[in-house]
Amino acid sequence: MSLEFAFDLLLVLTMVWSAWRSLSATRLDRAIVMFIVFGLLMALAWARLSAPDIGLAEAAIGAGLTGALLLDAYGALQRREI
Amino acid sequence: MTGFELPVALFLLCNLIVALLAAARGPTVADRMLTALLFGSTGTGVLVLLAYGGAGQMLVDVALLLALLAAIGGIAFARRAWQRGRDD
Amino acid sequence: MMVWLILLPLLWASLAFMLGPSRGVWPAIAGLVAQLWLAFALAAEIVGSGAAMHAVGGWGAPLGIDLVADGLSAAMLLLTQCIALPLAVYAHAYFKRDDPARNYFWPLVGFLLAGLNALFLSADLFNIYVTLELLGLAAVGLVAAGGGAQQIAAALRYLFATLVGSGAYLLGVALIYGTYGTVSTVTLVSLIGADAPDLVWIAGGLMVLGLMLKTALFPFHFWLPPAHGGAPAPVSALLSAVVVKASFYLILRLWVGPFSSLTVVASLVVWFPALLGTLAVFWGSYQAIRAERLKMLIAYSTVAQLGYLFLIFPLLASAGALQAGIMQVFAHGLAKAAMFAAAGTLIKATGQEMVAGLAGVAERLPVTLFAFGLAGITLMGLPPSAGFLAKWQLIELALSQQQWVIAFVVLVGGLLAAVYVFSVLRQAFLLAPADSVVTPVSRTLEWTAFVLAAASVLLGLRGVELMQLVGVT
Amino acid sequence: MKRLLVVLGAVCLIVLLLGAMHDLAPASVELHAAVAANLTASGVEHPVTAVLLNFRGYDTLLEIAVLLLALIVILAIGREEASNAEATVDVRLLVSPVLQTLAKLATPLMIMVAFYLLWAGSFRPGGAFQAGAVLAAAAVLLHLAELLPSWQSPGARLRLGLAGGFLIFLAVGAGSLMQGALLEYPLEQAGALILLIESGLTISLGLILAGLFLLLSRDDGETS
Amino acid sequence: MTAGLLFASVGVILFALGVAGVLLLEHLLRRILAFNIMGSGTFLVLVGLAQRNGIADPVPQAMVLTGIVVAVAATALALALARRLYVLTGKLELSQDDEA
Repeated sequence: MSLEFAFDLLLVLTMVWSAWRSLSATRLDRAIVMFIVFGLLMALAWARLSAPDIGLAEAAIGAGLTGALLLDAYGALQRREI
Repeated sequence: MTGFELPVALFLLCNLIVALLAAARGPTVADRMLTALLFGSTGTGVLVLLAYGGAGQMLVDVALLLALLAAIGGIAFARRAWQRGRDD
Repeated sequence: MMVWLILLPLLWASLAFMLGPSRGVWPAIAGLVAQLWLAFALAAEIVGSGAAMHAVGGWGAPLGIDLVADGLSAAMLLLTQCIALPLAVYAHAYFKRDDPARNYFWPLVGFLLAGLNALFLSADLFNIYVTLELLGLAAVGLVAAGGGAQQIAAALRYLFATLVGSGAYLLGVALIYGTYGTVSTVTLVSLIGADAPDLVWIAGGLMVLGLMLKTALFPFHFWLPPAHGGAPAPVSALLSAVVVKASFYLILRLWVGPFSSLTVVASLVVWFPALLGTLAVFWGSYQAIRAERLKMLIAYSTVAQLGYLFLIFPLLASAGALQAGIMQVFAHGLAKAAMFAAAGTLIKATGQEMVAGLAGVAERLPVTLFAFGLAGITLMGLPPSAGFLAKWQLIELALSQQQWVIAFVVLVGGLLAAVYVFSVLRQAFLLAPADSVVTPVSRTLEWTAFVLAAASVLLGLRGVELMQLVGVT
Repeated sequence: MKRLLVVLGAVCLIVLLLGAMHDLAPASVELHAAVAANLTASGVEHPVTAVLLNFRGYDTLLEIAVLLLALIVILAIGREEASNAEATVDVRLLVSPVLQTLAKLATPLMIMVAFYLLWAGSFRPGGAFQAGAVLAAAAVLLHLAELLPSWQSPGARLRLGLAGGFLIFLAVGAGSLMQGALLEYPLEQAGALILLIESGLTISLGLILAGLFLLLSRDDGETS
Repeated sequence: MTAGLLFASVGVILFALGVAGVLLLEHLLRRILAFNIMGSGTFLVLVGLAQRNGIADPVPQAMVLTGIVVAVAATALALALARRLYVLTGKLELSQDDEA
């Protein structure tokens, strides 16, 4: 039960929890924000899996593009309360 | 490589989780977005600690990128998904 | 030589994109003619000197990616190019000048064909995943291009179905790579033995289920009728004739390739696709008979005819099963392309989407209706069409292995096909109501549909070469 | 009923897989050893870039085609009708100067990081895709700060930029096909060729990924 | 229970969560989120299982990079279709009824 394993276990539990919250959130904007949190946690996960390339790609795409795409789509659908 | 990196990284991660739990009850969605931004900055800290904790210098690049791009999520949220004066 | 079959469509697709929104037809048709010639040349070379292999990047499996052209893939390449060229000519004449569906139509078709050709040639499970995505997104784009609400909704339903299918397939590939450390099909054939760990069984199940979803086999067929029924005629022709067959080809490739030692051991497993195929034949035919809209009728006929393909799995032990299956793929591909093309011409001329609205079409558009009839003959499996040859072989095989049920299903399926084909033909031969006006339609539309239908019938007479080609391994 | 079926299926998939994944024998093929052995012949030092551009370069070629195809489909869907909303005054919040100065300061930084990642790709983590993603993030930032308009329909030059990287990759692949196999770089020029492909890809990927965002934000009438 | 195996196990859970989300959720944007979670789960399994003995293997990492690009392309395409459907019909739910 080394420190590394504790870190991984905590990270993993948070990932599953944020993914579950993202799918089951009552309001859509909370779901999107939770998904952005999930993306950032994935970047940490790739760092733990000694895959820095994927960490770079996940951070660049997750934080930089997918989050903005989803929020932009949500803004465009703002007329209807979802 | 002082051996303290991993415990501090673990502490920061617990810090994040507490922030996440607090935000789960947060009144408006803006609080959740603040958590996402916190993940960006604290995440950078965790990555740097992991880098010096043994995973190698390559993670510093990931931390650099995360720090650079974390703000975009917040800006996109403010510009697109947040209507002033709408209380939810 | 085989590599140009992949590079050419990629080239003329990006060229067509750079030329602008509704241009790019001439590079496309020139490219397709060259591809057709290449496909024939490849088939001839394969029959002559056996399967050809091309190690991309010069590394060779398992490190690099291999392209393998054996009989099965050469036959599928031949079918794809034989259908793509006439449909391209048809599409060029079909779309009006300002039709929004013409918007970047040729780049989408180019990438679709590149995905198909790359899929038929690839011998690497992950590379097949990338080609499946290229194919799937291009098909979704063609269904949605310039379309109204129905087409966009159908494209979305199709997109989610194909993404879940690819996701399940990719998880299977991930598990296989985790177990064996390679994704090259050639290497995996020797690695996967009957004593494989049960993780490999789950991976195989996931991959086959994902591909069944992409083939629209019976319980997973919900996305096909709206997508193929709603899309413009040349698009639904291309999708029904070839795109749906690509994932069937992959199931066959996995079944007799890497997972062959598993399917031999578990003899009960072969009855799963056969059962679904039987249900598909009956359910598809029933829905086709009930359909009011002409293109929905043809789309449900695709669901039914796909059922036949899955009937060959219990018979795969004997030699002729693969040939019968590919003959059915060819017959249905050519016939369905002709039928959708003919339907497109009929709808464009009469302006009527409903089967009931086709009254009196016989004497106004004789060539188109003749093409529709010929395609119907192939679907019903009447001699001398290729459909008859395929069904004949299937029944012969089934009887030789005492599989009475399969033989019975094939016969009844042919009768059901007759019902919905004749329901359209009967309607067409009625006297036209006085006020019905038929806008003149360009000759190329009628004759390309006729060429495809004639090919599906004449192939019945020249089936031997195809059988020989498929047999090459 | 369907809900129950799907949930049941998902749970039993998890149980089956977790059970089967644990007592797994080590893999029979060790590709990481093969990559390490052939690394010197690949033209780059970083193994992941070597696999991405050389050993499995064909995957990357098709992957770029998928991305370009996605952009073309987005163009094909959105008809270029005149913006259906009448010329509405942009009632969105006026852009605060703070955001605009941040964008103006951050963008050159991002471009520098992008080219650093491109250059670093050959000997440490990085590469064309990550660099392109950072360029796209810069474009997103500029658009959010109203300094960059959304695209309506790309002109000829922009289309060339979008498909340019892919065409360079195709040309190098076809060129190498003349001597040997597809995408088989001659040994001494392998590094240079990979850098050429990566630079072309960075520009094109940056434009395509930015286009995915800028084309999507053109659709609504911005009347919210 | 090495780190690789732990992440692979979580990948399986995320995949199942994502697939269930795509099949059960009605709202299009939520289904797109579910698809992304499914993709991330598959990638975790691909890298985690391959590195279950702790040795970093560049081949699955390159495959995941390719997979992420394909996932971004599919996500942008799905968003464009969903927004187009909203502009045309004002609806954002795709009825789940599998009309036969």
